[in-house]
Amino acid sequence: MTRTFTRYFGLMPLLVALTGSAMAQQPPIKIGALNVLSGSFAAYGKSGRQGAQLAIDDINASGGLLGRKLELIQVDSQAKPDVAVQEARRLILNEKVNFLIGIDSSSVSLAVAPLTKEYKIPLVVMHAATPALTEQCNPYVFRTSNNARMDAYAAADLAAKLPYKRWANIGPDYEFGHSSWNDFIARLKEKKPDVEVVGEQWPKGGESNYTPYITALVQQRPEAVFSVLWAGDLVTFVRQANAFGFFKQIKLFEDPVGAALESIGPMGKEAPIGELFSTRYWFLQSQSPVNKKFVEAYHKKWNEWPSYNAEEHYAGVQMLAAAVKKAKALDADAIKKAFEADGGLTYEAPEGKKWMRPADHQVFEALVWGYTTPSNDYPFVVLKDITMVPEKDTVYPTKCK
Amino acid sequence: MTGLASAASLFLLAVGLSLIFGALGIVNFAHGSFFALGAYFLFALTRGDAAGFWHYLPVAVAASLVVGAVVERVFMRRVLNRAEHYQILLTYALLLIIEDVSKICFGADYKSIGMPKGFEMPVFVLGIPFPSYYLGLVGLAAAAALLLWLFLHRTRYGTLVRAVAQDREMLEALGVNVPLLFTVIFALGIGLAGFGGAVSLPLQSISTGVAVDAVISAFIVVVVGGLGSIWGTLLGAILIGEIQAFGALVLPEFSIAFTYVLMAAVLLFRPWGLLGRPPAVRT
Amino acid sequence: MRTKLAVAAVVLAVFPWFLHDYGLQVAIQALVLGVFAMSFNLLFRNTGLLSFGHAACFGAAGYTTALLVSKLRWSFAATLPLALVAAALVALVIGFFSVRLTKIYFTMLTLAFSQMLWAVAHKWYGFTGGDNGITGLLPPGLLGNPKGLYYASLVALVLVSGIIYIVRRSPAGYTLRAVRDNPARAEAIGISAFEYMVAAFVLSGTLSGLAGFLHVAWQHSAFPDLLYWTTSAEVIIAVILGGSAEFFGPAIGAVVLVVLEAVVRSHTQYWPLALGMVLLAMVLFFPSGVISLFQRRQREEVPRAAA
Amino acid sequence: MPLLEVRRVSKSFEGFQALSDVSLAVEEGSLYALMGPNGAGKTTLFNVITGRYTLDAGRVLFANQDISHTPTHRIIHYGIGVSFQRAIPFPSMTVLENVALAVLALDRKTRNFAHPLLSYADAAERAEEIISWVGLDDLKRQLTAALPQGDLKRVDIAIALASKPRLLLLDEPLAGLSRAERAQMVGFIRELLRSLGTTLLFTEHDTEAVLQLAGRIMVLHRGSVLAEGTPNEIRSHPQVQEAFLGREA
Repeated sequence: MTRTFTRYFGLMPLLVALTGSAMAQQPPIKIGALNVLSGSFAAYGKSGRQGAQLAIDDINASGGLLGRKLELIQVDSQAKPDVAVQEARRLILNEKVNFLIGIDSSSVSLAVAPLTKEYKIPLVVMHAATPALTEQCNPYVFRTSNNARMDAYAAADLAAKLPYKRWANIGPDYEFGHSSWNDFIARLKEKKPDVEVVGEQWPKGGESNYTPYITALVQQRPEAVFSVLWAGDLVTFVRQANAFGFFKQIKLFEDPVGAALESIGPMGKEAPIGELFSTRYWFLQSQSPVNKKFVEAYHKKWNEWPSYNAEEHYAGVQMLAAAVKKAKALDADAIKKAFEADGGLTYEAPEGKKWMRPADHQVFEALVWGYTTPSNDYPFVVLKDITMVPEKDTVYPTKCK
Repeated sequence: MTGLASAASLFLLAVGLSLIFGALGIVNFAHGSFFALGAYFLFALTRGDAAGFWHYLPVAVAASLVVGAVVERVFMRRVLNRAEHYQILLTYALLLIIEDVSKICFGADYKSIGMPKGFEMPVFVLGIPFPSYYLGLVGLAAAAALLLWLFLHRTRYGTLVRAVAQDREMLEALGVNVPLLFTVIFALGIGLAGFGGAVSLPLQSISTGVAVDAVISAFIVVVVGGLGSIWGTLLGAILIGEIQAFGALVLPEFSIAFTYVLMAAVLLFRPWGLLGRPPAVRT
Repeated sequence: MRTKLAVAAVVLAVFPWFLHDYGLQVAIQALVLGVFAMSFNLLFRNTGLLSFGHAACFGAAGYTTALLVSKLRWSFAATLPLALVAAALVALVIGFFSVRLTKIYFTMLTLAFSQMLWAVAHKWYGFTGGDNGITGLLPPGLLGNPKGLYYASLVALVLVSGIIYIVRRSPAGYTLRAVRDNPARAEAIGISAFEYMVAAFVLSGTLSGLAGFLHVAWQHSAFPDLLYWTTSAEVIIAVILGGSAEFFGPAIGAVVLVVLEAVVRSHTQYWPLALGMVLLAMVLFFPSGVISLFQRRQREEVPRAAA
Repeated sequence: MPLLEVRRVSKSFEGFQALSDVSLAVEEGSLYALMGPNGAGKTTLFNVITGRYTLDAGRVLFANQDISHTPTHRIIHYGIGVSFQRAIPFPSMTVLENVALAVLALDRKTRNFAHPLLSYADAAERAEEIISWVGLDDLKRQLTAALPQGDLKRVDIAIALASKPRLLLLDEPLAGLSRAERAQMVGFIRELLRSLGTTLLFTEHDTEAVLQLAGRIMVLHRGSVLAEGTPNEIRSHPQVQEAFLGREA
């Protein structure tokens, strides 16, 4: 027994050395992307990765950064905090990445954030939405996408202008679902005191059967239902709600990423029509040359239309690149200064202007709302009568300084 | 009512697991993967168009049967007489492999199709709209239960299936081809899972990650109903379906924990499940 | 035998000084999982009970530490006793109800209990932080330094191994194996199987709590995933992969699993596929675990007292 | 006063009446046999006495104490030893460990988690004594997994003796043994009674052996008492002759 024990443990240094042998020469600037590539949210990891890769190809094509090429190293966070922390450590210590980017899940973002201080590595979050992340005032954590509170406030501002008074909620039973609804309804009641809440439904994440929740909602007779269901959950919910004739009676108010191509793609032609869907980016909305060029390049490279997560990752990488250019250095403090300088870095993204608030490193940007409508040009529903909720309506105070 | 609809899909998901455990004694951790695979097959065959639903459903089920037979021949029979934890580990390995292979073959995006022909519009029950496809699903599940029962209790081969769980040596002595019988049972169980997955495609999005959730639900259903019992599985599915429907309305805060509490309670007071057979008295 | 153990101890003791930073992280992870796997196997090997509920003990200890540090500002190391008590209590409750059942029924009941605890941790935002977990738990001093944590984990592994070794030779250890081998016979020599199995469950769960404490010290955070059934699955894989019948099999399984994961992940995102293949090969071709690949012959289990 | 008394015990399994209204009394120092074909209820009665099965009706008294609903592991401590029909002791242990464990179990010393089993000198000594008494000295350091059935029976009886029983229950001690082993075992059982003074209750379907050995005999048939008495009474009992001995002869 002991013989085997020694023999095997004797091998350990060798094996560990093997894992470290992949270290390359210095030249490229390495960006480690933590996205979810397996499990229920793998579709988002995929589009995020594609967007980031496109940005890196663009930058490399125009000569790289500070005279160096960019290299993307993509790993799977599995949407599990522990796995993500291990992988982040591997990226930092073994792959020697200069930056961490990506992150699709709130818990993963919170778990990885402390590593930025420990190893002095900037982290640019491009998807995870928990407001708690930027409330930590972590010096090396930046978020170039909306957080759930901004989205909920934007939704409330829009909802206050609609005639609906009886509201209900259906949201996934985790922090994102709860905080979004709380923020939304608090803000809506502020703006429109006669709003009434008739019910709240909390299906678990990954629920396959929404029928009890749907029947409950139908019986509670709201005029509009607020929801932050997303990903496969949204597809499943919409399928089942459709079968109940739900949308004939109730207006769905789908915050913040309902009109994600990852979700409305699989809904296909059966998606509900005339419902209010929001997204952080809608590829047909902006007519700017930046957007047109991006959509074209993305479609050419990946043979898909860019979803919000693809665009957020593209824009996030570009924004990081802008900070690097400004800092003319890669170390965390220089990047921090570059992001914060001159009232906060701004960047003209395909979706429009992104502005980073220096205090808490939260980017503010406009949010897209529109009504779903059938399309002859695409195999999915598109948005019409689009309302852009301007970024100023999403700004909320921060305690960071 | 809504509980019944979810019971129908839970039943189709779980009954194969129960059948396989009852006859082969194998705890199949990959059961949810075969459920997802059935859905993937149907999606690939129809190319996401609901028009081909009924046409390709039998093909998807047949494909699942074949997969089940192959898996049994290649892997399962090697662990039939081994300790339980090897069976669990092997089927867990299959779960991992199928998960990644289907990601490679079918992509990571959510698969779902529209309502199949004949079930596009809801029906009205007491003035409340109710999805007609759910009635169809309940019908399919009931038909599956009935056919399975007829097979097990009214055909000679079905008698063998039931007997093999009790006394394998005896069947061998009688000249029954037991290895083939095992292949048939396993394939049937997997076929049922594939069928369950395929018919749930209009109601739910299938993607990577579904398999794991599905197999845990299936475990809960068969543990509550009774491992190895068809009617137990049906009862378990109805109970879990109704409890979820009830829990969602009354105590949404605790709905996650609810089913686990039920599962634990059943195991404490009737470990072999509500309709399961208590383990034979040892002498 | 003794010299070899001593050599192993020396190798492990000087090991960190030859590792780069990432290697050290991998080594810590392997040691922590090793502690968990050894503790798990205390129950599995001696009673034959396959628990799917050890995540509950592991996570209960982890959460106790995380909560005491984050809410009451306890110093990290001071939380260890309470963390172990929490793991022991959880193990006592789960064990008390579960060990009456056998085989798959036992496995399922332990699964149900740990999933309940997971649901609580996942839902109770005010207390556990829900799915956002508890983060920013930087342990000061020794435990906060990777080398220090390595040695702490190594000491834990030695400690746990020592306890298991002693228990194995004790009357209680024999009693457990008697119950595993032939429960009816054990009853008929005047042994109440129940209390020994509960005791084994509690001891195994408590030692798993030590692993949970170390895990939180290493990860600086606690998430509901600690309590999820996949955590139990991971330790089972490590144990069986290494070889549950060998004394150090579980620890070796943990090392193999962790190192393999680190290597595979640095090359591909298809780690689950690779793990699946390894498990498949293991079950079909070397069921006694990785350790059997390094042995010339299959050893019978010869109790040491008789040797 | 009898050492063991079974009063009007009944037991059924899912509608099958395994025992109905069975009573018996075993005097201290006697050798009592239960006879009957397979399925007659002998083993069921055994299991009822040892508390493995809960009984539906009736009572079991040992040394005037009601043990009807006492679990097996407690009954052992009252002074009943048990040896099983299919003797499978603890295969992962040596013969010595098997017996020593039983010695410690009786003394309630198995709760110790810290000291090695065989460091209990007096227990080891007593175990060695018992082992040499049953004639297994040469095998005491062998794993029981490797032993033939005849030796296993002895190991099993040695384990039972470690419980210092006033009453020893032997379930089919001769089953599965060769002719030579049987002769040995018969002598061995006699010796048990003679030199240890242990009261014995055993089941056996080898009629000749029973008639040779037993002081009193009960014949069970389909869960009921067919006859009860001394070997001579049983030999001449008309129903027994018809149903049982007749066929054997």
